[in-house]
Amino acid sequence: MIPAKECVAMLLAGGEGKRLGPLTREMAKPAVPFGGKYRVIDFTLSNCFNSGIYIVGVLTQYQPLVLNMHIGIGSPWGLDRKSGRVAILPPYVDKKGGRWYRGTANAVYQNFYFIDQYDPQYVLVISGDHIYKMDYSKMLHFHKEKEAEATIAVIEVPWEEAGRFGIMITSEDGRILEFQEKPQQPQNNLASMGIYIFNKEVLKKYLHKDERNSKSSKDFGKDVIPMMLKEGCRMYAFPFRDYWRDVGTVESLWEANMDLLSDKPALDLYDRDWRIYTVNPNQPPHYVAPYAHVKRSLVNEGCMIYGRVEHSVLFPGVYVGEGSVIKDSIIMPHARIGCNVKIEKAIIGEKTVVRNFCQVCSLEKEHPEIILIKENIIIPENAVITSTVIGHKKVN
Amino acid sequence: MIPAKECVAMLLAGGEGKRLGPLTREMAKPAVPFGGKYRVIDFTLSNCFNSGIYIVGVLTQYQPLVLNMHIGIGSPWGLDRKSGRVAILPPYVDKKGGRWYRGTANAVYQNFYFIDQYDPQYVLVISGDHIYKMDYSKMLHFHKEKEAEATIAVIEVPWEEAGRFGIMITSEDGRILEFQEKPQQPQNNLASMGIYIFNKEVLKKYLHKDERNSKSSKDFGKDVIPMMLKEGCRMYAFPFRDYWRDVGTVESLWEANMDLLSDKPALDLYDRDWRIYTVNPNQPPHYVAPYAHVKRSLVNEGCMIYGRVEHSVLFPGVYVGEGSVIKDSIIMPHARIGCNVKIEKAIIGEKTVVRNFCQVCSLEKEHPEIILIKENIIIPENAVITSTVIGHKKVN
Amino acid sequence: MRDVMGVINIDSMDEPLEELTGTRCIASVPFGGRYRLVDFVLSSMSNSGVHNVGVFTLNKYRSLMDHLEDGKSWDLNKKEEGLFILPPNNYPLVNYRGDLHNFYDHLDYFYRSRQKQAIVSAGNIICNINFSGLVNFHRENSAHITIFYKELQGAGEFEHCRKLKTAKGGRVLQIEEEPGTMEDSDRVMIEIYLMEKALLVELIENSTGNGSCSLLRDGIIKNIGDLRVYGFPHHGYLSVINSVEQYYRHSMELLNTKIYEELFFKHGLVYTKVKDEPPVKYLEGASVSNSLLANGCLIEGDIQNSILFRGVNIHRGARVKDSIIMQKCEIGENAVIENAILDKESHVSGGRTVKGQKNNPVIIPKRKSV
Amino acid sequence: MRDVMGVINIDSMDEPLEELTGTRCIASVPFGGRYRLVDFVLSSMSNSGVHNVGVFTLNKYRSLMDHLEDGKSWDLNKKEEGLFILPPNNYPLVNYRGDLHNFYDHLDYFYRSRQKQAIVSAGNIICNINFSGLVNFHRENSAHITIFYKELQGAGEFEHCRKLKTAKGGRVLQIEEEPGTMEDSDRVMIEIYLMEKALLVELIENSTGNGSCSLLRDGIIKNIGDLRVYGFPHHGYLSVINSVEQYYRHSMELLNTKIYEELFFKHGLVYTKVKDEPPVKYLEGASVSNSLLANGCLIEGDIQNSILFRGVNIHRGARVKDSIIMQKCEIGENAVIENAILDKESHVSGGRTVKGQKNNPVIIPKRKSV
Repeated sequence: MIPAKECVAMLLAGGEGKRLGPLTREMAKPAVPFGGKYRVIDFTLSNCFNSGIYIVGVLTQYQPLVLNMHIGIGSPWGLDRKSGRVAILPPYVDKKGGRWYRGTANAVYQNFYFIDQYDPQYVLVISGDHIYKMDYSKMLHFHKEKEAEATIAVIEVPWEEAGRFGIMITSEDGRILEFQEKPQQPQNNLASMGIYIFNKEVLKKYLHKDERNSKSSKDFGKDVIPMMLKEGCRMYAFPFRDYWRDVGTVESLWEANMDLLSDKPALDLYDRDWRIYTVNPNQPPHYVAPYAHVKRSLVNEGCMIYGRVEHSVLFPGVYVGEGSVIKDSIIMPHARIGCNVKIEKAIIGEKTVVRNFCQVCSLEKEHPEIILIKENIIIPENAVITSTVIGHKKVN
Repeated sequence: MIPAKECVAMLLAGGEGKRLGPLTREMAKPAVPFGGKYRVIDFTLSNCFNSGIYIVGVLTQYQPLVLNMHIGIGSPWGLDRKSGRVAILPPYVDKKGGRWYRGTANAVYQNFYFIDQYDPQYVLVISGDHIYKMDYSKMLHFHKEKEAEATIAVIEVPWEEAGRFGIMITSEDGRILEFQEKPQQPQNNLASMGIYIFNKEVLKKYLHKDERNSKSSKDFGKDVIPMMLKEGCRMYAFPFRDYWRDVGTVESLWEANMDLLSDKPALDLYDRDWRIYTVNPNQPPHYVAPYAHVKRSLVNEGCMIYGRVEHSVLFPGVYVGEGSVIKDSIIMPHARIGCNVKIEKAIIGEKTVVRNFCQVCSLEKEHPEIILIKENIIIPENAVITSTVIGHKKVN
Repeated sequence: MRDVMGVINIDSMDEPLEELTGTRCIASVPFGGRYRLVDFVLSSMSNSGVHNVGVFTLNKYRSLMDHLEDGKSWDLNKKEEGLFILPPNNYPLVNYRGDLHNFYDHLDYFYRSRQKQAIVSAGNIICNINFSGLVNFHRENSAHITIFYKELQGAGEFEHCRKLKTAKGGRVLQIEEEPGTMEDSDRVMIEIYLMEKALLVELIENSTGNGSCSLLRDGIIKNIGDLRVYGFPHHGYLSVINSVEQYYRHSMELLNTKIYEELFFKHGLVYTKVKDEPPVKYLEGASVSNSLLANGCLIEGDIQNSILFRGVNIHRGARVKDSIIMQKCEIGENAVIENAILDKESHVSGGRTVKGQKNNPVIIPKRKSV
Repeated sequence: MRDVMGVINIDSMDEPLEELTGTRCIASVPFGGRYRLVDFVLSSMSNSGVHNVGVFTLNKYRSLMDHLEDGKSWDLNKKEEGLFILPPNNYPLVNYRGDLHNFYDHLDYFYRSRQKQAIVSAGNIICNINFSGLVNFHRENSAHITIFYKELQGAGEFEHCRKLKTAKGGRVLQIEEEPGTMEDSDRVMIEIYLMEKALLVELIENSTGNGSCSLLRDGIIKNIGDLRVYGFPHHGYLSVINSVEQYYRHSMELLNTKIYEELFFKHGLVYTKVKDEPPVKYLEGASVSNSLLANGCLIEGDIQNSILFRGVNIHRGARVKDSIIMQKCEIGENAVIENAILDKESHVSGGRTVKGQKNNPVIIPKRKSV
């Protein structure tokens, strides 16, 4: 267990998540629902608690209300304690005026006074966009053992995808020799996970330096890390070999949900020694009717299922009528699916109503696209939906 | 008791409080400490709870960290409940980009989605800048009885000061006929307290209208209220006859503190039927030494007093050394006053150290100015301070 | 409702539900997949706007305390008021003579409470009621006491409950002193009643001198001629749990979705202590029909007409039928469970069979391995 | 400290502090202006990093429950672990034979707790200790049990406490079976000791068969030859409250600012249940000297060498000397209080005098009017 003030976490939660389309129209990417119960940020917050890191600054900027309400003072994650706390850190106005966050590094720079309050030796910088379970105290242990100034968590990615990541070239003992941001010809397949531990004073120095550089985009990956490497900082790569997913696109979000449905998923939500916490809904047990059929699925409380649910994820309070078939889909809280509806490879938004005899599935059979139906709308009887439904208009 | 969703409160807490000088260098005006234990905003938050209004949106913009930490999820005021909540509403970025609040009306306009969530009939708009105890449910009752579209709380002010306020001209039954913002020749002495109840739909309509008016400064008092009057809205003045103070200047803040020290103050903090809640410090009982002397003062827990304290307000954890005399002053939390120090009519900032044999008092005897000494500094031995000490420099 | 307080009166030291009440009082018996019996009345009070509830309990109340904590889950952790658990001040209880005895120990709680009326309720009633109808009726009649009653529809309902007779207008003329003695009435009294707090306090204060210490028997029934006692019909779903047979039957009633929807949603949610459990996971071999499942379950077997509490693990090939499986039970591969109630954390090994009889379920006690 | 749990053992049914323990167990007796006795050990545990504390209590523990609530005030309301109040499962306690008896009722709590060692403490000890020294010493010596002791400085200290003898290196050779029988030692055992949880569980499990049910007497003292029992000296301030005389004397010691600062600040804050009270208000007639005052008091009179709890009201001309005035007492105009302990909410009318003797204070019971 890390003593309270050894390490403070700064959690970047301001991401707009443009590629998630309508899912992030009214909330930031870390607030997107996941896994039948959670929001994406629950994984990093639970990791903090389970790693014994109790002081977490959450940097928000884009559509923060859902996130603010969700996080509160951190009670669901056990972070509302005398020796720790969650602080939401939105952009603000001071005597010098108001400044929006201009990049991940700038967001931390603007809130360095928050870190200084606790005078920690180390600062953990993480983002609320990824699904994974990781014991940060082990990474901190590694960081101290290596006497590093900065440590970056890395994961092996398939060579053919390496070009999409920040790639590390390391020496045998893990020291980072070179960093290539999205290289066209990657020389390695160790990708940065966007999880950093810095010695506080080192971080402070380089954030100040980066701030003064007018050409910098104020980003950790693009600007701060390369500058530190160039100036010869002692930086190490901490290898991570477990499940880790960026859920930045509709496809990756859908896939990460589907990953949970295998009999022995790489990410185990049922492990009592590393629980994922979230705000608990208060709904009765879900009901499965006599002729219903549920297989390879996650189903939350408050659902009522009269139809077939296969290989799907149902959030709380979902209703599935008789004769309906739901397959390879994600149904958000309190959506209501009528009778004899067919839904395949779709994401149905919160509280949306899909009336009887609708069909929601792509015409493409080989590699169907994921169909997204936005929240709070009504799909009328007999509608046939073959592609994503967004915008304010109701289908007719 | 008002049912949860009849009325939602929007609390304006973004004020910079320029005239409070160093007191608001690192916090918004509503966060300024008051009365030996409280922050200014505690009065409005406690009023909400005591009036049975459990849904409160707090609009912040200027230096919000202290305020955010203080408010949390509203537990100290009993507002962290299933049927109610406090939501901090900072400026944010959405698909259209980020917009700072451009005035009180604009701040509420930008967060109208928050109000709409609860679909209340009425919206109470208050600000976190004033010291008073008021039962908003009585004002709401008045509003309903008058079938008003908007109700404004008013208080009689001395005629000679009326020019500093927004002044109401009313008919006999309280209907507002005319509104004069800071009139040079006031025709009445009924001043607006900046407390409004609106029918939600009416408010929505006029906020939209005001928003489209490019000449408007987006302020309730200057723009929205006059426009509504001009268009013939049914608006009433709700008379308030109790204690009410704006603590927007150093003088008024000091005076409102001193008001608490009379034997029967107009504002009673000890009334168990209308408690003022705040975050409780956890400090032992305060200690008064054998030859100490304390009179007409408020003293909080954790203080240790060896000297003389007269007609002063001491926040938690203040130390007053032997032979020292403190008079007509406000000493903020954990300030340490050495031995044989003299302090008169001063405000000493949080954690500031005043060493032995210092003198802090104005040279002016008739109408001495209030001396402000900022937080976290050290006043060295034998220093003589005759005027406000701000800025980063330490006195020597 | 600002003027109404709640009193939940758990006035029984014996074991009406056999092993299920072996180490817990009846109010804390698990029910409906994630609740305990007390949750229903407590949530009804909270949802109706009652802010001050005293839970009077005699013994075996540790699980109740663990469950209720500070009342926060029922929105009852308020400034000044909230939820109070009130056990007798002094043990042994050998001299215990009735609920007024325990109330007397806590007279200061009644003095301190500002409310003018009290809803007094037993702790074994399954319902979801908005009490404002009762309160309005009570005030309109200037009643001293107003009691819920149900019209009997068929035989076998509301066993062990007292019957009552009312006049036109609702005035209660008579209540059975001993259940089962009144032939000519089909109205049963539900042990939820509203009474003037001043009267309640008076009855408590007067209870010491003599041996008469039962609020209902000695305070109300005996004085029925002197008091304005009214009856108020309850029309919605309601059941009383006084035996294992009733427990089993009324549990299974939840599989009727009309009752499920009325009980859990109609007058607001039923609150309980939340637990951090993931959603239920259905694996390849799962086959579930006409059942309720709470979060945290892992299902690989066959489940019919059953209720599964949180965190139950049903292994491949196991078959569960007409049963109630409480929290964190584990049913091994190919085990067969029928007509059974498995208390918390019990464990049935692979291949074993646990079978009770229809309407006479077998009970497997807490933490037992079979 | 992750491997250490806390056990607060309130093992007494009688009334060591006379009226002050009339309706409350000793651990919940108010102390020091705003605390209760249990706060000191509980805060020490919490500040030392102990996350799992069980409070074992026999009877009269309602005020303790009200006080401790869910443990949040001591930072003990954690996910999974936290604070547990553990009264006996079954009353009457006529068959109660000792603390192991109560522990036995809650064996599952010990099984479930993941920690390897337990700090076992009485509930009547005033201290502020960081336990990491004790834990390190215990582990270095591979001890089974490590017990705090104090070197006696003068007569009259630590009455009713057992003495012990240690060898060089700290091994405990002997502990008094009956206090007052060991002449040749000036080391007193403090009832705070660290022990291996496995040993504790073994002692509990073995306690049923025979009549030996005291952890200290039957479990530790009798087996001292077979166990690695070590003594660990405590050098800071510490007092044990076993009588009204000790209660009064050790309360007054808080007016010594050296003790005040050590107890309240040196090893972290002492936590207690917070109350929403305004600061103390000194009015025109106030004159206060050498006293402690908690928030919410209104002072118009004269106070010397006294301790005032929260919300006390001292009217004009009243004089309070060498006294302890608990929460919400009211002292009327010109009343005189000397050498007295006023329990909560008691009231002294104008002009009345309440005087005890030096070192033998008079006690005014809770809610009494004089």
